[in-house]
Amino acid sequence: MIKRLIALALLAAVGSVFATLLFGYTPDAVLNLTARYYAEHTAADLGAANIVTAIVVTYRGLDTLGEVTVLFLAASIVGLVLAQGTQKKPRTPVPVGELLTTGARFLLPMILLLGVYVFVNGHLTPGGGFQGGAIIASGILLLLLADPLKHFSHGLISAIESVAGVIYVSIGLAGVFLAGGFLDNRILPLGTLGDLASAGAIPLIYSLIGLKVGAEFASILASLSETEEL
Amino acid sequence: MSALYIIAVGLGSAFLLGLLNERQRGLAYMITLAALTIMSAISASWLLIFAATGAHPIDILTAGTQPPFAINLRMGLVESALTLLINLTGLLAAIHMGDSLLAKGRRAMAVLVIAIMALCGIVLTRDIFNLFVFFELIVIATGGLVLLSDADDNGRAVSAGFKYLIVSQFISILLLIGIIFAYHATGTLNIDGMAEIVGSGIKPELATAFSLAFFLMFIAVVAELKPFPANGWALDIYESAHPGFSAIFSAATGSAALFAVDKLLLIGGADWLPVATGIGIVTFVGANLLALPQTNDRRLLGYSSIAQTGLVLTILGQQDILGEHTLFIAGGLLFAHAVAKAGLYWLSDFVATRSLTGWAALQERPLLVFAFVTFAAMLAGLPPFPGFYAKWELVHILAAEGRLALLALILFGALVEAGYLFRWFGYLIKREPDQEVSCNTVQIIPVFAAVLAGWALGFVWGELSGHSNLLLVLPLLFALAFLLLEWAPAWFKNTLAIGGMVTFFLQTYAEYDPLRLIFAVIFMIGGAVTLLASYHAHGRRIGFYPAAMLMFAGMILLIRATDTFGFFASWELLTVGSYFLILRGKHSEPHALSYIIFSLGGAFLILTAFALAAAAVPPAPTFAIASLGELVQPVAPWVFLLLAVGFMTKTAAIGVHIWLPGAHAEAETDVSPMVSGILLKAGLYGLFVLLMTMGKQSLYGVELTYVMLWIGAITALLGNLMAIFQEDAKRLLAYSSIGQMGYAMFGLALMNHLGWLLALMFVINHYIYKSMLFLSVGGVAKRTGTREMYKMGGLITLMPLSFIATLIGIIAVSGVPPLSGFGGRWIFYNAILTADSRLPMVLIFLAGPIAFLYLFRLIHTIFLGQLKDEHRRIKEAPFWIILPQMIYVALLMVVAVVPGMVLRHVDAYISRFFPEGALNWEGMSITSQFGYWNPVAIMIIVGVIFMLLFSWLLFVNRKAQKVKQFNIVFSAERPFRPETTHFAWNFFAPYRKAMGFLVQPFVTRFWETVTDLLHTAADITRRLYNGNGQIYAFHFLVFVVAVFAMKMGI
Amino acid sequence: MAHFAMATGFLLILIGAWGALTNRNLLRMIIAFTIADSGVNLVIIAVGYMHGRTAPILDSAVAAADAVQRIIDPVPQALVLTAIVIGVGVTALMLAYVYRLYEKRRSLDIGDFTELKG
Amino acid sequence: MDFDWMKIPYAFLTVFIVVNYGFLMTALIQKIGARAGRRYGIPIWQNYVDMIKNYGLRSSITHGVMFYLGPVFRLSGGVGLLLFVPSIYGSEMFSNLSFAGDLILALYFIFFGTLGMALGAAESGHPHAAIGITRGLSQVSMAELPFAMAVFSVALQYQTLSVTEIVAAQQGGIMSWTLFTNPLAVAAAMLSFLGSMMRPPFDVVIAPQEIPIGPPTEYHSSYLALMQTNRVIFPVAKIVIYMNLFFGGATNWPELFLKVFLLYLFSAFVGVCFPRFRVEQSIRWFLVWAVPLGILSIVLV
Repeated sequence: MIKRLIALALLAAVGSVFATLLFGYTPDAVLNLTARYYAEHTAADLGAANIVTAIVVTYRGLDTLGEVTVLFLAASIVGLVLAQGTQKKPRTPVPVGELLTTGARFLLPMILLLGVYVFVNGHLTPGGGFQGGAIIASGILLLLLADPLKHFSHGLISAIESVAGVIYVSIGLAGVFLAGGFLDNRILPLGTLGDLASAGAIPLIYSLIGLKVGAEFASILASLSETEEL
Repeated sequence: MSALYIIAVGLGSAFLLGLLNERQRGLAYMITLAALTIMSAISASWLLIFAATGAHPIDILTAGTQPPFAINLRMGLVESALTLLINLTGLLAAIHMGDSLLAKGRRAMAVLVIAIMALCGIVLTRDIFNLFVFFELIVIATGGLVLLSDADDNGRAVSAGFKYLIVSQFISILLLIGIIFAYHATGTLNIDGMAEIVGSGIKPELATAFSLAFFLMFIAVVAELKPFPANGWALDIYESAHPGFSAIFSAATGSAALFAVDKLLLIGGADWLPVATGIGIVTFVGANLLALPQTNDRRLLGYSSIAQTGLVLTILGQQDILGEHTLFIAGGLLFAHAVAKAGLYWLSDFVATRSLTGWAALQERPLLVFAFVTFAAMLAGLPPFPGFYAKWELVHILAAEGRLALLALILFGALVEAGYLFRWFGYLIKREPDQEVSCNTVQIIPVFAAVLAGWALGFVWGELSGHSNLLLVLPLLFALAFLLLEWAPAWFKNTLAIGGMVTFFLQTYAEYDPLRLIFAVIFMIGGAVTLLASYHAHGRRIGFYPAAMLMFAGMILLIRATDTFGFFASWELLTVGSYFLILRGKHSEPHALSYIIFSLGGAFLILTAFALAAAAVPPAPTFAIASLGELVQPVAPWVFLLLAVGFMTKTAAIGVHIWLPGAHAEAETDVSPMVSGILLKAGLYGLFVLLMTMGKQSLYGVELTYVMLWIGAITALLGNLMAIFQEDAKRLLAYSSIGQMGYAMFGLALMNHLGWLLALMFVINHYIYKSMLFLSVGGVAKRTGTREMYKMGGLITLMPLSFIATLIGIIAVSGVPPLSGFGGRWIFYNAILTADSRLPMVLIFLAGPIAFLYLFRLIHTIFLGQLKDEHRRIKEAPFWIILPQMIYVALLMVVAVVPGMVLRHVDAYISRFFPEGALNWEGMSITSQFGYWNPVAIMIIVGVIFMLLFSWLLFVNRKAQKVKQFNIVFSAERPFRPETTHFAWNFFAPYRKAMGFLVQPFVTRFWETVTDLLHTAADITRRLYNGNGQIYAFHFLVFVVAVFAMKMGI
Repeated sequence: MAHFAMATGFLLILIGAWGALTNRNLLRMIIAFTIADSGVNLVIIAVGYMHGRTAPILDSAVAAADAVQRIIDPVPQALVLTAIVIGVGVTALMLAYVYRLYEKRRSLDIGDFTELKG
Repeated sequence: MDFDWMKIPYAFLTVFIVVNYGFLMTALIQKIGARAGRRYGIPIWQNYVDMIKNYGLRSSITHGVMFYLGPVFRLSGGVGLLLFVPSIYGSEMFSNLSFAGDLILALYFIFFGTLGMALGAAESGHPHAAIGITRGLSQVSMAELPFAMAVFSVALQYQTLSVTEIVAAQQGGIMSWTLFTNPLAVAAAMLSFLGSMMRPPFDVVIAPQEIPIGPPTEYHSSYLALMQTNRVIFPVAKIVIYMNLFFGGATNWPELFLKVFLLYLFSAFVGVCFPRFRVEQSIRWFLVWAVPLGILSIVLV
């Protein structure tokens, strides 16, 4: 009880800070310095129609690289930890039902396709590598639900993940040699704004991210699924 | 190579590792090492460039766009040094954890590489959100490494890691909220951009929001430093994780997080510096206090890490006054901490049990002991390591700016830290090893890399310090050279040591004025004579010579020092050297500890005094000791007071004397004369210098020399009084030293010509007779195997030479004519005749006869009375222990007959300070304005009477035979057991009945109470850390709210 | 609108924090954290929102030339993406921890993992 | 070195006079003490008899070197003390060997014999000797304190440490004696005097009953003879110092004899009137009564 009271008091204090922030907050009327720059220069400099993507992949590409690394780390650790646990014993599969099995068989290609679409078009439309990767992973999840005994090749997943990572870093480095700096997308021609093959290396990077994220999520899901139920 | 490659190489190799087959672990490990090596090489190359050219930091752009629109990195001197530290720690940790990594496989290696990369990222990035990303990488990597490194496989590390993650979640929530609102307020995420906007004035309507946002960011990043008391989770990790990783967590993560805090302070500006200071100092003191009761080595190191981080945070908070010195100070402390802590964690892997006492296993490996010593000295800020120079600068600047409370807290914390470190070292050296050291060659590499780095850093900081580089000073180098000679036999090293000291004396004696010359002779020639006794030791005697020579080097440098820096550095050197020497005694562990704590406490007072003095005089790179005399009110008396107390801890004045008896008594046979006969004089030298430069000072109307007079008198009385009740012969001599030092202090404090001459007389005499007595008693103890006097008795016929030395010694100490002690007494009476204050003299009068009591006890219970059965076959003490005693006997005779040989020069020298009252040395007689004294005549008269009677008695009793031991009768019985016949135990029972109330151990109890209080306070506070991760989250929030309340409340 | 989203976000954070501070079950704590993370993300997005503007994507609706007047601040959106992904990573890691803790102790009570203390 | 060799025979003369005087005086005092106790007492020449007998005896045993040296130290101390202080003021002949040192020398030389005696007795291995020594040293250390303070007070008063000058300053009538110019110091010194004369109530050190005879238990024959000689020289030498410091010194031998006798009588007088103290009692007694007087004398002078 005392613990709850203290928690309440503490959260009240934190909440008061939040409240001050909330009530003191007035939305900007015009774009601030940074946002303004992006609005004005993205199209011309990077050739990306989706400004958020330009920021994510290029301007703040280092963040994104870190982000990808976070997932990579998480996947590695989860894989390592769960791999150390006892392997799943063969057991009689729970019947999953016709609807799910059929639905999965039917939907999986479409989900994968959607995922690819989302990350390939990341520089043009809402979405991108992370979203696409997540979509692909959701397909994998569906597959796992439909067939819990399904075994994924960890080697393959890991290879996709790593190759994508290494290429990502290499493209980033190529920016140092061929363009203005690390992760500069202008190592490839910018093309026309709005085209699929535009915005330099952004689509390429975002695709790699999509593959990598998809592989990582898949790897986490597969690891979790393969774990013995405790 | 651009600094970006550090990140690229780290990430690239991590991804590459994923490509490998799970079975290619060897290859994976090679890639890991290669990546870390390349990363280190890049940092190192930049460090060289910046250090050599002093170039400005270089901004590295990403995305080909200028900041603040894209993330940029910055590589400068600090960044290159920090990344080098991080990368090297990572590399060495990878080497250290080799087995473990190979067992876990490539993914674990990838996690390690990414962790190191992310730490570099934290250092390099100039973008606040990017900082967050790197922090999260660290969180996950840390979590992962902890999870993987569950050393004992009992799940403790796992639960620790989970607690860490819980708190990290709270931290990242606050950090993100802070970042987004800071972005909203400033329109940028770039750290420099934000700082610029804040500097040029933020819009008023956004000011509140910004300051709240900044608070959230700041507190979140500070929380990464594991501030006290919101750090339970970190301690659990330190305790349970693989030590290879804990090294990274302590050395690298801590350093990176500190740099992140520094970046935030750049944004926050001067307003936030006090907050950083406050958090830092509370952490430093609190964590050090809590480290006191720890018994788990890794947890203790964890507390120490947190404390050191807190100290650096304090320094970052003092940037406003430290200015350009911040780098030097913070860097010195940080690097010393990082290198030492990493080294200690790696060392801890060689010890099987997790108790501090388990480290005794290292005893068998001198090299590992040396490594431990290096690390402990670095942490404690002892010369010649960087922490020492940093501490010196820091204290000076704090004193100059008048931040004395902070200064006191820092020094207090440092003392506590030194306390537990040296206690630990005592365990290591003295406890019985109960297990083997388990280490392979590869695992030793990182430890010794850290040792090398420590010494190299010491050299670099010495070069940068603007003072003389201690690692280039000849006597110190000579002492350190003995480390390399440890393989040689003891006799060889002994010869070298004696030769070195004598040669150095011959080379330099012309440089000293008469006063210093006396000390120089005692330190160098006296040291050489005492070292003769060391020839008795066989084997290699590992550890003795570096320690002894360190002490002698310190003393030599002390008299050669002209500025306060040199003086203080040599003071610390001699303290440390003597500590190691004292610790060598069989049962000296607790005494050596109290010695080092009192000495360091005293040293801190001296340091503070020097800093206050330097602050009061126009700034100069060095502060000459002679300038102490230029100080005026109100600072002068305080400087005087601090210095006097500091020096008095070394001379063991009453109140701070409790370390001496044990330390001197438990030391080895040839060490006791060194630390008693020679080392104590360093304290007297300090007092001499102090009084010569500063003269009389009064504080609140109280004349300080007058207080000193009282202290000297009380010390003389109580020291002597305590000596008579000792059963242990060496303790008796040790207490006697306390009394003798009291006399000398009393003489100095008289502040007249003869008083000083008296003190000098005591310096010389005490050196000779106390060295002699300690050697003699030590030789006896060596042969009989005990120091309890009542267990001895009747040794006169078996050990005649030792007896003669003791006899001459006690006659000299007691001041009975015709030996040299009388000269001291005569000068003493003449001196007090001119003194103004008379009351303290009463105590001195009382002290005089009491000396007889303990001296008689010494000679009676050891050499006279009844010989014990078990001692009947005892031989005389070894030749090499007897030889110096005989030299001392000769010296005593010379000094007794021609005291003027030495003293007249000093007398003339003292006339510079006190022209009044000089002695007249004409002819054979020594004349003062009150009386006269003719040593030669006394010697002849006493000698003639004595010889006349003696030869008559010899003549008439020429047929007398020596009778058997029990040929005595009392109470109508013939005794048959020496034990019941030898009257020795509780020798002065009536005296104890009458005067015992004066020697109740009040002072000991006082200090025991102090330490007990510290321990109790720490134990109560410890209960905060109840191990529950959720409670730790509470701690964190309480911490946040408390800091908020304080910051916003002010 | 922005205030509403932001208030919701803060509320979610506090709810999540309350959950994390009062629930002793590890899984519940993790869920509480995901709630709090969502709240954080909501706050971030809310800060970028500007009334009457559109998404920062240049297409037929928004020309590159007048983008400055038409679009909302794209930066928080980019940030939130990163924040979300990191949240996922941390959650996955915590789940792995819970798995391992349960494996060792057969318990999900945070109070059962207090052997390290003092 | 120009040394007046005649000083040596003169010094022997002093010793000779003092020894004879001491023999007679101690016997007389002993007789007075015996009469006070309603006993007959010893004949006045008893000391001569004892002395001749003891000097005539030959011993064939010794307990070792220090046992041997004990009496030598003892007597050297007594004789030295006598000779380092001028006996007769104004007499070149009986200024003895006081050129070697001043008051401080005498003060510290008192301990020379004590130390040697203690060493010698201890060498005998007899526990009673050791017990006697510890008691003696304990008591002396405290008993000497008021004396030391009185001496210091006197030195301060006259601003010199030279015995001759102190005596010189007291010339010119009885009222210029330190006894009247500095009564506190004299009082302190006289109390201390009681303690150092080995008479009741402070004689537990050589307590004749409980412990055979204290430290000298094992001494006999010629050893004892030397010590007995000292038993008569030492008190006189000590009283001479007292006389010089506090009672105007002596300008001729009869005056010296008289003053010494009266001073000695004082301690004997107290001795027959008071019972014996235990050591810790006497230490406390000196601490409570004599030391404060000494302190006062220093402060007030």
